[in-house]
Amino acid sequence: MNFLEIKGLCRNFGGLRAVCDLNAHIEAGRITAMIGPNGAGKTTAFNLVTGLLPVSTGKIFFQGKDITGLPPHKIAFLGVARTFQNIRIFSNMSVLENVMVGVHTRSCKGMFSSALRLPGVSSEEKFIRDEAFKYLEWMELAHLASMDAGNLPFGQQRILEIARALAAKPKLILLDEPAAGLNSQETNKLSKLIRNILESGVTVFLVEHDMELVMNISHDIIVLNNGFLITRGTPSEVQRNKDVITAYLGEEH
Amino acid sequence: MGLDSYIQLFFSGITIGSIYAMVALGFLIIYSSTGIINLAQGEFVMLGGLIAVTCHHTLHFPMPLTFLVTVLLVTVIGTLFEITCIHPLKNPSVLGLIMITIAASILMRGIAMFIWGKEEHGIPTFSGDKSVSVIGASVPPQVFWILGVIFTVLIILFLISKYTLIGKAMRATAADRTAAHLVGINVRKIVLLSFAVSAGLGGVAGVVLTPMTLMSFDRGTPLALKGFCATVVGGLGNPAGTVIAGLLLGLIESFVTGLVSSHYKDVIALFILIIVLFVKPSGLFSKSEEAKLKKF
Amino acid sequence: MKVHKLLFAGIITILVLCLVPGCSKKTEAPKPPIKIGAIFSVTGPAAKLGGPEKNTVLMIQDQINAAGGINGQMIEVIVEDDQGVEENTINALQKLIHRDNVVAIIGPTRSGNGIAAAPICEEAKVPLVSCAATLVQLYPGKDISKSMYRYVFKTPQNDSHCARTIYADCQKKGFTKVALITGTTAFGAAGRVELQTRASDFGITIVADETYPADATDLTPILTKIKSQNPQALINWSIVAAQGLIAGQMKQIDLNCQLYQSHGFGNPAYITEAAEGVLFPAGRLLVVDDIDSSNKQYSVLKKFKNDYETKFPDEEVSTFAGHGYDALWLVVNAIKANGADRESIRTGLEATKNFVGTAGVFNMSPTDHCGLADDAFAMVTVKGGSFRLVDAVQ
Amino acid sequence: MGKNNYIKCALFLIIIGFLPVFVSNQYYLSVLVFAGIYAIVAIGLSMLMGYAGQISLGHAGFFAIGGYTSAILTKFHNFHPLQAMIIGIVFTVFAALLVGLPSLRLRGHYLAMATLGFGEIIYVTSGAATGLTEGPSGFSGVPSIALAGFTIKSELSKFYLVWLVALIIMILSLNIIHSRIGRALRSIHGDEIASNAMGVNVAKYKIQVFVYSAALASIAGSLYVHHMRFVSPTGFNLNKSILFLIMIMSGGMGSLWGAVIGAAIFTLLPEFLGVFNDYDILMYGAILLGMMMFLPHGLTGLTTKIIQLVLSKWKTRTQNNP
Repeated sequence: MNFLEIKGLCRNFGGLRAVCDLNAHIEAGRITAMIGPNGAGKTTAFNLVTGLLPVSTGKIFFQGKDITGLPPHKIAFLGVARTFQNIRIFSNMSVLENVMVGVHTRSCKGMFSSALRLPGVSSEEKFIRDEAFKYLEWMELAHLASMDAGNLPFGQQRILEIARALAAKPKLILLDEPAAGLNSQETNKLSKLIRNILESGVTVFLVEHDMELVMNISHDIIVLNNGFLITRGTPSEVQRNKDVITAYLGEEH
Repeated sequence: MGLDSYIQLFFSGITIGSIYAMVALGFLIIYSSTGIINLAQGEFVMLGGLIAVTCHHTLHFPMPLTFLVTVLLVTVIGTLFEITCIHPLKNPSVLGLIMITIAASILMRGIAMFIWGKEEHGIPTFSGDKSVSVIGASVPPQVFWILGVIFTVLIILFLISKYTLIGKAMRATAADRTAAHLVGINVRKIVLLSFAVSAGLGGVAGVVLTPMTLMSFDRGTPLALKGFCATVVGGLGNPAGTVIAGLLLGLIESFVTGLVSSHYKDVIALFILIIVLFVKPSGLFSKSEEAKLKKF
Repeated sequence: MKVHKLLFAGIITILVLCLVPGCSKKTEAPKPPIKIGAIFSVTGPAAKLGGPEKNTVLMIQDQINAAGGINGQMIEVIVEDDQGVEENTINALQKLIHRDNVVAIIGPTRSGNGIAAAPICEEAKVPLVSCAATLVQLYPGKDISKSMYRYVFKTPQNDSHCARTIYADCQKKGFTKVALITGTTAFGAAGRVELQTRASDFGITIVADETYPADATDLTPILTKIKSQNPQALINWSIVAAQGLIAGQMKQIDLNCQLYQSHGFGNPAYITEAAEGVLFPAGRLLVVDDIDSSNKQYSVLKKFKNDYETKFPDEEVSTFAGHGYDALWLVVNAIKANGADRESIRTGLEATKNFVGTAGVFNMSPTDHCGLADDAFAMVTVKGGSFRLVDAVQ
Repeated sequence: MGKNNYIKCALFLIIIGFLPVFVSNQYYLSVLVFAGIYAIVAIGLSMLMGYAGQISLGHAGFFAIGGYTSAILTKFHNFHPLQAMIIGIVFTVFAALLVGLPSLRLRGHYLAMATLGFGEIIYVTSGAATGLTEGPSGFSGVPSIALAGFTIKSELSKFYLVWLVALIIMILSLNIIHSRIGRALRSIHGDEIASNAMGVNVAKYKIQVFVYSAALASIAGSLYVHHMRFVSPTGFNLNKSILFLIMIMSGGMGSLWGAVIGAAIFTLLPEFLGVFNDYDILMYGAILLGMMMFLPHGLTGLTTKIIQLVLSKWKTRTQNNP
């Protein structure tokens, strides 16, 4: 039974078939990447897995459990966290508070108990704050804890989004083009970070255009084009695969 | 209730419905090009009526001149409102804009009370009071003036928006402001124009309505509420839908009063608004996909 | 986060400072003026009633002070505007009673505000002379014969007077099928209750009973429904602008039964050519020229009409202005007779005997704090574009 | 809630305690009681709009349900005021769910219009249902609140009651804001999709805060009718909903303290505008327009800016000549 299983997944917007008949799976404890030219349906597939978009047909299983059609917050409670292609941080909140929202799935106090400050609320608050701080330190953002998230530079906003996702202690983290907009020096730091995440016991599934990053850190690669699965394999296999080359570079005449 | 009563109800429904349609269209034009719901739209109708009263009684203009001068003046007021209150704002929030239009409507009411006092004012009907009998129902001639003027204005607007460059530019801005910017449309001018046109529409509605129902400084606001119901029910997207929704709202109110009871007439209009909002927020006449893309 | 504490303290201190009543000390007049409070709906939905009331009260104040005040003591009428909202009425009451400590209060204009004000004045033991017609709500079990609040009086005729006068006229003309159309304001709703309960006493059946909101402009749908019941008479009871439109819209749909209006129609602004032949009970103020000079009210009405219309040339005097006149003079006479403190004004008011006011001749008693008899009303019609006494044009 | 807010609450308590020493005139106390009632509604509405970003133009409807339930039950069926208030809250919560649940999908103008429609329906029905509400003239004789044998009749006692209730509600609300729920609400306002992906059940929290703010409006409605000892539809019309909006906008959208200050200011302002007699509407509209245009972030926004300006100027001066 695979860690994450996608069976016959389809999604169409009106006439356009963004993703059609996608079959793929991910194994736990490995870094899996999904690549393909622009408009290949990568981000759509991501949004289908995390429940952001309703599925047209097909099934998605996470650790054997059918999560097709579940709302995003239920999927998050199962241990799936994600980042977004265009950064979606809470700019109206501080850096620390952003990560504290990440700890949401691991806390339980409701409105009633919070209002009356019943016993357990302040201890849970302390737990959330410490956990969030731990992840900020890991991501070297601790010194910016009280700053408004909206004022962070672009690179650090990306890191903050990852920190927020990790704060939920997920089993699987989906990274949507984490390297987009980063310079080479930041990308190296990112690849070390992703390896670090894997070592901390979190399976990584990422979508990325930066081939250098993808090729040197991922264990398996899934290649999509126009919504179809072209091939799947280790980085070296994929590099030599003829279809992938034509998909990216077009036919040779 | 004989056939003549039904015809009678039909005519009074259409009449008030066409006023709602004019106010609703005024909302739509400003909304589609700027995203603002101008809750001061009712005040334009009130100003239209009261300015006509001044033109006719104090300045003794003949009716056609009164009509033109009034519509022109209200258009100028609409433009001034945009220049002074809307344009200077840097990036106003949805709520901020709603509050500004509410504040502007309170201010306009205060000024109107200052100028015209608290009394009801009226202007004579365009062509006498002798009712015309139509299939048994007797209909005042002013109704035909209202329907005639309003539908001509609607047709003119429809033609302008379809076949002239300005019309296309307005529709482009309505679809997407940034895209309109990119293709070289002077969005600033279009926004100004949309405030002018919707104020003008309010003025027209005010002038034709006043002979029948008199006008006072506080008569604008209830119209705005009903007009907005029509805009939302018609779908915040297409003009034809909005006009039809306005007429429908007038007819429903008239027939409910005539056949059911007058006690809950207003509640019915609001009930329809809420039902439509919950069932099909994009409105009856616009495609739901299209509404989803509208950003709020 | 230190900034927040600073800002917070700053705002609160400013707030407290602007609250401390720093009213400047008035220079001591030889004898301090008698302060009489007044609350009218000068703006808001009932502005057309409150405006004339305020004009009248201030006009009379100047007249009295010009003539040397009451036994040499000037009067000062402090007018507050409640905009027709009960909350403002209550604030205004507290201001007049506790800050300006007035000796008596005139108003409010609207019935809803009157009902809200009565218990407060009763508790504060301050005499209130209301210009709102509908205080039936205050009588235990809605029976006006029972004595109502000791400190609350009212000048307009009771709604029951008006209903009885209309029905008596219907009976005289042989109308048995009558339709009701009333506004959904406090005044309209109370009138509707009066008309519904009293119809059977005059052998009248109500064939239609419709209402319309305060902002209604087009009543043709309601009139169409009423037309299908073909009533012999239509009674409109409301205080809103639409009452001026009904006659015209009836003509438009050829509904040609006799139209009666309530005593709320007593404002010349509502006269349109279509209103010819309308009948409504009202005080004789509107038809001064028609009443013969032997009538007790003639000289009072003539003088008041002239004074008002010279001071406010672009306005004609209305019965609402008359309510203001009666209320202030009742208080002033009570002060002249009994003295200028609250308790003696109350007893003075209760002891008022045949005071000739604009609404009629007032004879108060401990159980009747209105003091007007049925004859206070006269049937008035619209003829030649102005109000005329029915008897005079018979 | 943070240490900072404890100080503010203590300061607030001291002010409530000592204000009547300065302001003993019953007139000012009566106006301040209204201010306290509106502060309660403003706190709830500020959480709904400032934190969860939900626009409501119909809170006068909930205010009305609480008010009418209390008035009818205490006058005609002589319930105890507290019982009637709780029943009022139950009805209001039911109405809030009825309006709130379907309007979850709505945003921006649509939500504003749905709530506006609800408020108007309650207003029109309270005027039309004469059997239940005595119709448009309303009715007086609503008893005062009696607590443990002591009837709260005098303006001073009402002042303390209302403002203490406001303080308790402020503490509860601050606890919510500075808790997991508060952050979830602010995350919804920040970016609903990201918040949902982080495990925040957006629909549930939106409804919870909508119902919470409606319940507060209901409590305020009950206190309102017991203060005025009278109830009628005019107290619950669209202008009242707009007044609530003005209070939280002027105070500053995101801050509960701003809402309380906005409530106080916009209850006192009309009393001082009386000097313009007939034309106070004109002045009110002008002040409101000015405030909305030049103070988009309300008074707290303004004072924060001023203080930051002063601090930064003070810093630069000390830097160049230490």
